[in-house]
Amino acid sequence: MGIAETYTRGRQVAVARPGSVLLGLVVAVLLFDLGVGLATGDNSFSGVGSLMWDGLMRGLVIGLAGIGLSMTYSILNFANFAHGDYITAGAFSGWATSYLIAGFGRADVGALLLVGASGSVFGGTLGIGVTGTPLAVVAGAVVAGLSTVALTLFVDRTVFKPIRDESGITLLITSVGVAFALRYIIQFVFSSSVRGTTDQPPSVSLYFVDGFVRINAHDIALAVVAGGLMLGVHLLLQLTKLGKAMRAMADNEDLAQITGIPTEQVVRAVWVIGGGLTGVAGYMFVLWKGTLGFNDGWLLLLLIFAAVILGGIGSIYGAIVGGLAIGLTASMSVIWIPSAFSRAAAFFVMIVILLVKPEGIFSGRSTA
Amino acid sequence: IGSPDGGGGGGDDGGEMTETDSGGGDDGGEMTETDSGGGAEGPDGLVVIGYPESGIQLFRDYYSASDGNEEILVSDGLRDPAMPGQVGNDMANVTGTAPAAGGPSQEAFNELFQEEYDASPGVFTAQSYDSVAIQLLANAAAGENDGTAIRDQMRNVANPGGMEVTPDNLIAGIEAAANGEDVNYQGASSVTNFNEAGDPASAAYNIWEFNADDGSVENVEKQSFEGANPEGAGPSADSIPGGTDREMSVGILLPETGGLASVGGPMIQAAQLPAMQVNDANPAGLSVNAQLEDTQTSPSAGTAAAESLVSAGVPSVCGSASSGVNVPVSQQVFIPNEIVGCSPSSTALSVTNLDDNDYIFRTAPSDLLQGRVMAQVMANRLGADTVSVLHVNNDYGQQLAGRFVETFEGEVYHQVAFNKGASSYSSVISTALSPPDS
Amino acid sequence: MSVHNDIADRIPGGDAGLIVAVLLVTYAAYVLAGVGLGFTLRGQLNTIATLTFFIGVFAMLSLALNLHWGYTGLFNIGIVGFMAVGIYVMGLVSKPLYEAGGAAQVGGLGLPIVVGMIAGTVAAALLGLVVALPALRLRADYLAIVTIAMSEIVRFSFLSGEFQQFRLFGRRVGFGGGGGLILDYTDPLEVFLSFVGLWDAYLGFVDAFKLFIPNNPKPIIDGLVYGVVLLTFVAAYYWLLKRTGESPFGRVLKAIREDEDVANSLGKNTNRFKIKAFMLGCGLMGLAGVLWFMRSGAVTPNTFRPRITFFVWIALIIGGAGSNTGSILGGAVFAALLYQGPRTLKNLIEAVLPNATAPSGFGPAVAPLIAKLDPAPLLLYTLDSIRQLQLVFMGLVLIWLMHNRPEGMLGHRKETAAGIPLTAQRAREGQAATDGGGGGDDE
Amino acid sequence: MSDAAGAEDESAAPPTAPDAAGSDGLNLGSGGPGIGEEYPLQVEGLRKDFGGITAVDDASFRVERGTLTGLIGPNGAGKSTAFNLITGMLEPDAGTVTFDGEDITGLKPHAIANRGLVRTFQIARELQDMTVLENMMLAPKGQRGESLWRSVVPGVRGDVIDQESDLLDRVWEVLEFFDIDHLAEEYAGNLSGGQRKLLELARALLTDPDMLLLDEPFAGVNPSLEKRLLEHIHELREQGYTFLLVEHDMDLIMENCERVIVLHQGRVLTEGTPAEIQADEEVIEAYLGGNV
Amino acid sequence: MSTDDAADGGHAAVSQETVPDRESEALLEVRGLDAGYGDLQILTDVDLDVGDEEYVTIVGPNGAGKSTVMKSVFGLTNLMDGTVTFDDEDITGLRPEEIIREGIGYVPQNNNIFRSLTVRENLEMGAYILDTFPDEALEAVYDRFPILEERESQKAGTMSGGQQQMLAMGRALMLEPALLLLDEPSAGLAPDLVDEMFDRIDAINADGTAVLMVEQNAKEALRRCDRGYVLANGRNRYMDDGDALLNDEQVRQDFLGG
Ligand SMILES: Nc1ncnc2c1ncn2[C@@H]1O[C@H](COP(=O)(O)OP(=O)(O)OP(=O)(O)O)[C@@H](O)[C@H]1O
Ligand SMILES: Nc1ncnc2c1ncn2[C@@H]1O[C@H](COP(=O)(O)OP(=O)(O)OP(=O)(O)O)[C@@H](O)[C@H]1O
Ligand SMILES: [Mg+2]
Ligand SMILES: [Mg+2]
Repeated sequence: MGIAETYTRGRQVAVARPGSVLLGLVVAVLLFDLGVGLATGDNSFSGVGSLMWDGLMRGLVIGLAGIGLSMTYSILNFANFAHGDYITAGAFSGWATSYLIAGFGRADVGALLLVGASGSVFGGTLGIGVTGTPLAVVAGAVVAGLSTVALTLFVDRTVFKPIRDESGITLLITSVGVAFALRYIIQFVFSSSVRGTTDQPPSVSLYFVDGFVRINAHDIALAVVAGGLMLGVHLLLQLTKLGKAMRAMADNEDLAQITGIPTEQVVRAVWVIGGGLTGVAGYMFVLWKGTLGFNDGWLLLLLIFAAVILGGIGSIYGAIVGGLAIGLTASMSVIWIPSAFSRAAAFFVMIVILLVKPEGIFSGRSTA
Repeated sequence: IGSPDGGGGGGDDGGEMTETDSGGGDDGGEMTETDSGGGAEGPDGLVVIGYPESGIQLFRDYYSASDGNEEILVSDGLRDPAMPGQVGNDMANVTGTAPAAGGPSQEAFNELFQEEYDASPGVFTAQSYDSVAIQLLANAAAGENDGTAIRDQMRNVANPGGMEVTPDNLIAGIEAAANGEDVNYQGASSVTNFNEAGDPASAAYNIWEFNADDGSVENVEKQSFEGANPEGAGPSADSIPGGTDREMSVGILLPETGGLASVGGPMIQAAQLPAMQVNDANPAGLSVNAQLEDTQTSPSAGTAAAESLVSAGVPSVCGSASSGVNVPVSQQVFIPNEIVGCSPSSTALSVTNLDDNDYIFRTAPSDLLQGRVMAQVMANRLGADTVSVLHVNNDYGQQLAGRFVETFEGEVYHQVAFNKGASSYSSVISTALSPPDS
Repeated sequence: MSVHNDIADRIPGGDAGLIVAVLLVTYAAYVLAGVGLGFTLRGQLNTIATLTFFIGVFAMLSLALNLHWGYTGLFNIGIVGFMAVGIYVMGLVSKPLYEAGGAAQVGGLGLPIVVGMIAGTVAAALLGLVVALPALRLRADYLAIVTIAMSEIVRFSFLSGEFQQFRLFGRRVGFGGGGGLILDYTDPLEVFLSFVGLWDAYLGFVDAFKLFIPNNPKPIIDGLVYGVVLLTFVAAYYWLLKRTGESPFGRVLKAIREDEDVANSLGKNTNRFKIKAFMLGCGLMGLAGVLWFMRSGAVTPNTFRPRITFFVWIALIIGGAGSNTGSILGGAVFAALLYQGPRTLKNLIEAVLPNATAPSGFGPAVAPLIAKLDPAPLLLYTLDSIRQLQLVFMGLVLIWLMHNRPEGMLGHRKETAAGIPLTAQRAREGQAATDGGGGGDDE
Repeated sequence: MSDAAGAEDESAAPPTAPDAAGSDGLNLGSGGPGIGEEYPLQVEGLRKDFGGITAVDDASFRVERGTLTGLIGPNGAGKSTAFNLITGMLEPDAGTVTFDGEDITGLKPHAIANRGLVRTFQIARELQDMTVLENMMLAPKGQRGESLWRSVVPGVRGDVIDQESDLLDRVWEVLEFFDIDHLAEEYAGNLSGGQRKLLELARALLTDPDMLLLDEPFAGVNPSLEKRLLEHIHELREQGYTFLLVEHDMDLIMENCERVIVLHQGRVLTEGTPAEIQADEEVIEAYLGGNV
Repeated sequence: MSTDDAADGGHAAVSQETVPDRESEALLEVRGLDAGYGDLQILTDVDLDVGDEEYVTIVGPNGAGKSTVMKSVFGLTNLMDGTVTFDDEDITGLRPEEIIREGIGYVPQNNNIFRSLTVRENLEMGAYILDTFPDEALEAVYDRFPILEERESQKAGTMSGGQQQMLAMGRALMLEPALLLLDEPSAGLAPDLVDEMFDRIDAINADGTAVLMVEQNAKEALRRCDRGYVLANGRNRYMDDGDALLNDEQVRQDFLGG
């Protein structure tokens, strides 16, 4: 995972791979176009700045949620399609907690626990937000993390563990089953309606060249939490044997067993870390965007896959960088193409990267 | 309203504005151009055509990108009192239009609804009630559960001539129809006279605002339109066979889940009311078997649901709600199976144009008019000269936005379609708030 | 060392028999349910037509998927994208020319339906080529993600205003954007039957049916006949894919699934094989899309969400990847049990139960359970939500299958990839012909 | 016929003697490889770098037709890498590979295999979920049924079937010879390490190659079987096939190879008859460790 | 001790009866082992002993089940019947990480390195279960296989076949186990290294580590070992001192290529 190593490798790739060069060229043309736009006033700096900020925030969510996916992808060797619904589950559990704390005594407990299903309570009315109800938010984030850990461990024990030795594709298909079941159970309980969850957060407008970029309290909260957790995971994996054990397992699980690595324990650790991050990511995602629906995680999932693949499966830094890249692509693509294609653009970038450099930017340990 | 063959331009002379009060400029003024997501000048106003499900996210993204200086005009689809609570903003800069329940017996319906469900009726509930009521009357008049027979009685029972029937005396009306008498249903939503295309011959629109304090929607003004042929027109059977002591079937095909779930719930309640009334009273030995199916606001689920209504043998259906579902369901299920479809809320122009063999009716007015109302409200009431239009990317959004742009006299900077169910609309908002492309 | 004798054990016609039996049981169950629901003959026939329709489309799709996954190991989860391309291109080609004032906002090229079907199939195959050329180098799970992303890109493209309307060969055509595409050509069934000169006879037949169904029997008969048409297509798919699989071509595909390098080092141009197989499968998916939506009056892009792709996967897995008969069986079982079943079940239960209204949400549904141990509202709510729970159920079925029967109902019957049966018996004969020697014991 | 292999009977026909009729050149050993260059395989200045490591470094050698040539060298000398370069699995950084007088450098693996230069893998790679029979049937070249339309279109398919039957007979013969016929219907994934090696070799032979590159084919193979395999290889060699064999068993190399090429640190250290090699000081130093 | 292999055929030139009872001193004891993969039984009633500091070799034809025996000791197969005892402790059915803690090291036949980890990381993994990293053990491994030190930071998967074999061995030695299971350690090695490998194994054995080895290089292996087993068709066939087996005509004919 060394940065320096990555750098030199990157340089070699540029020489060896004409595809990357072409890609670079395309990027250069786009940037040139943006530059011209800025110069002629077709694009405003502050407008571009706002999009960039939006993309960064989105990227942090994707990156944070992507770490868990990346870890399970490389270690358990399957693309977990239930990951998106773990995000949703985390978000619902966390927000039920936040509603309960912020609205206790002010509304029916049942309605609060169901996160205001069918418009019975509104987060806005309860004034939920980092500044308004800091306790509710912190508690919500913590519960989101913990309950997602519990959920992932439960699903692992009941669903994935019995078929641990099967091929990655078997597990992938199984995870689709988990995704379906989970998503529609959530819908069954919490209803399919989209609800607004927060009060409008206070914001500041920062002057940027020719206008303002608005940054609100929830942006800041997201940045702090995501940054903190990413750093935490980094330290955890650097300072303990766990990180290396994970890589060894990702490489050759049978041998890892023979070597004495307690594989089941490592798997559990992976779910704990990955699940925790995922749950918190789900919570923060909802805090940041302000709405919650049973489909949120699933909609995010493909972007997360894009990010993880972009960054290189198994690489924590890859997930983060990939997340930022995908977030920025999704947000900033409107500068060049119709907004209807912004999601498509993110997928497109992923496909291009897969073709140019299938092992991802960070050349994570692919587990083919 | 607007003859169907008029295509795009027929609307202007199709209706006549009977009441105009577009003076309310008290909250319209002050166009301070600030930082809304860009340095250069964006539009004065925004038009948003969509549904609450995605509207919540859209408005959240809007309020985090802008100070709320734009005048925003929304369509009927977004008339959900929960919006300010869901958005976390009082949405004071939002004004809306919606087909009004402007019918003669509106009050009667409101009371009925209030009494049964202990809630005030929402948007399109009156139309839903009317739809089912007319179908039951037509069924009673036809004397059999047969789509074609019912089709031929639809105008007989809805258009002028005969005994006036309202929600209050629906029972009497059904009895009369069953006895072969001509009746004239005077609806809760409008006088419910059908024109040649099966659309309402007249329409009314409410202009409304959110009241964030008590979580309601306030109607601030009503505008009524009459079509070229307010009495209605079109073919109908010459005789009314009638018939007693039988069970009438009717289908209700509305969204319980999906994008329109929040609107669909009350509509379903309203649609079930006439059936309850009849079953309670059993006029002329008639009872009603009302079959409910959920469209899930999705064309494929809607078609499947409609098929199961066909299997169950219903001759007529109240539905479906949104044009995106109504058009395929009509084409694929109603028309070939010769079932009468009467939508309470599908307003798209394309419904008018369906090659429907006269099986497709609706109690909601075509968007031909709403677009024009919106253009007028935007220009006169809200005083915006430059706007961007955001519309949900489906039949309804496309056509209503198209109508608006056609009739709006100011400048339209951007017309942006957004997809339902996306997790972020910030790029859409950013496009809409940006200055026009040079 | 036990040898799997499945292949040897195989009784000719056994699988076909199984399929017929499953179909019969299914139809019988539906007819019974119809009786329970008090359906008229019309209702019964309509149910059968609908059921046949879904059995047909899912069987076709899972057969096509079996070529990709079961044979070649190509993990395609972009099925719905190829279906969408199929029907959209077909619409573009076969819709009548634009006329102002009609319900349709855009026209088509006005070419015959058959041309449109072929065009749709070819377009899907070509999209397959576009995806395949670069993406087939990728690992199975990467290919999965590329294909699902591709299917979403396809959906976004059909949704976008850019392709809502454009000019092609001087005609005003388009894909209609989010509003969808109205398929306002003559009913394909009529075209087919006219083509084979049976249209008038058919109309006469329909008239004769008035004896049983007094009112308008045509849509019902149409549905039934179309169901038969679909089943014919299923048979054609089966025939085509069986031949493809049981041949040296299929053998190379299988080898690619196992280890591409090996196939390569044995002189097989694996990329060519992969591309051919992928395109063939994609074309068949496109055609299945055409057949599914051709008579639906209109299509909207949002119909083509990844969900349908997963439905097809579930169907294939139920039947057993790698087996063509299994694919058909899986399609049928999925359509009957998981896809159409819950709705019928719900209607059946509602017909039996008194007219109780279900609570509007989970909250009101569990409150009585907690407060006064009254489970009725929750049960009613559960029943009412059967369409969401249907998907939960599908998910659980998938998990159960992967745990307990990953090879599906018939997947263990690995179909031998050869034009002739490869069995020991065959060998003994062959050997006798060559030298009559005994078993080769060493030294 | 399989018994013949065990006996030291030189005159015994090869187990896959050409069928007189309808063989279409598919038969293993049908007429033997064409007569062409005296040295079918020629490698000039071959070079491959992996990051800092030069695995093959300006290696040049050639292999004479109809010989069993040994390629030996310490672990890491670059033998497998050379095989990968020759067979197109890797692209060389420099140098050319000539086969039968044609430059095949940089061709795709399948193209090279189709020209009759076929390899086996050091670590056996069987097609796990296919039966041994299917594995074998895959190998022969020029199968008509490999074209999609021939397999599908009625009428043409008869041809395909006929060819398949012929192939199957040949496959059985080879299987019996390798003594894995009892495993014919077993999935290849269930074979033991040694059985897999056998399958791999058998499969390569069925491609009717002119020249075979064998990467340690006997590692893990039981000695009795090894002996028989060698006999078979000699028979084929006498028919004109050419073999290049990587092997660490020096006794085996010395007893069976006409010529030996010694690779050391990516370079050709020396080349010659086994006797010459055995006497070469450098080789002893670099490879044999003095215990010849 | 319990099986009577004489049953299968008259060529039981060497029978187990000739071997002294070593039950008391056996470090590893396998008794009546039935094992296989899934439902497929490979081993039938296999008995096997490795005494303290003893050097034992298993030979036999391909597919005889030699590797399966190794895997079974390590709990990686489906154990259907029988017991495995190590150091007087029943380890039947324990998980691999528990068995390795007991002091058994294992170098499998295939896939025996972490290909994507560096050489050094591979070695570190060998010592994963220890709380403190055994620097001396690493030194010792580096001493034995200097190429590993040279290539410390190379990705293991890019090493040559023989180098990988050394690495695998080195990894297993990191824990200085009491018993080392080696599955064909000389496969793929150059002759000098084969000898060296056998010398190393001798040395390891001389240092007090018991060795159980599967070898196809049967002659060399039997020459060096204390005792040998011949396995065929998943059953014990012969067992005797290495040299005795080597000199047995029947064994030579059937299993050692004459
Ligand atoms: N992909 C690669 N990346 C980096 N180094 C490599 C790669 N492949 C091989 N090498 C190195 O190249 C050298 C030659 O390896 P090769 O596998 O050709 O050896 P070999 O002669 O076959 O040895 P053995 O007899 O042990 O199989 C080795 O030092 C090896 O580490
Ligand atoms: N994972 C597996 N699943 C099913 N069968 C297996 C598996 N591994 C091995 N076998 C079978 O078990 C038998 C014994 O295999 P094993 O690997 O133990 O043989 P071996 O004696 O080590 O042979 P070799 O010397 O060739 O390595 C073989 O017949 C083989 O086909
Ligand atoms: Mg090698
Ligand atoms: Mg073995």
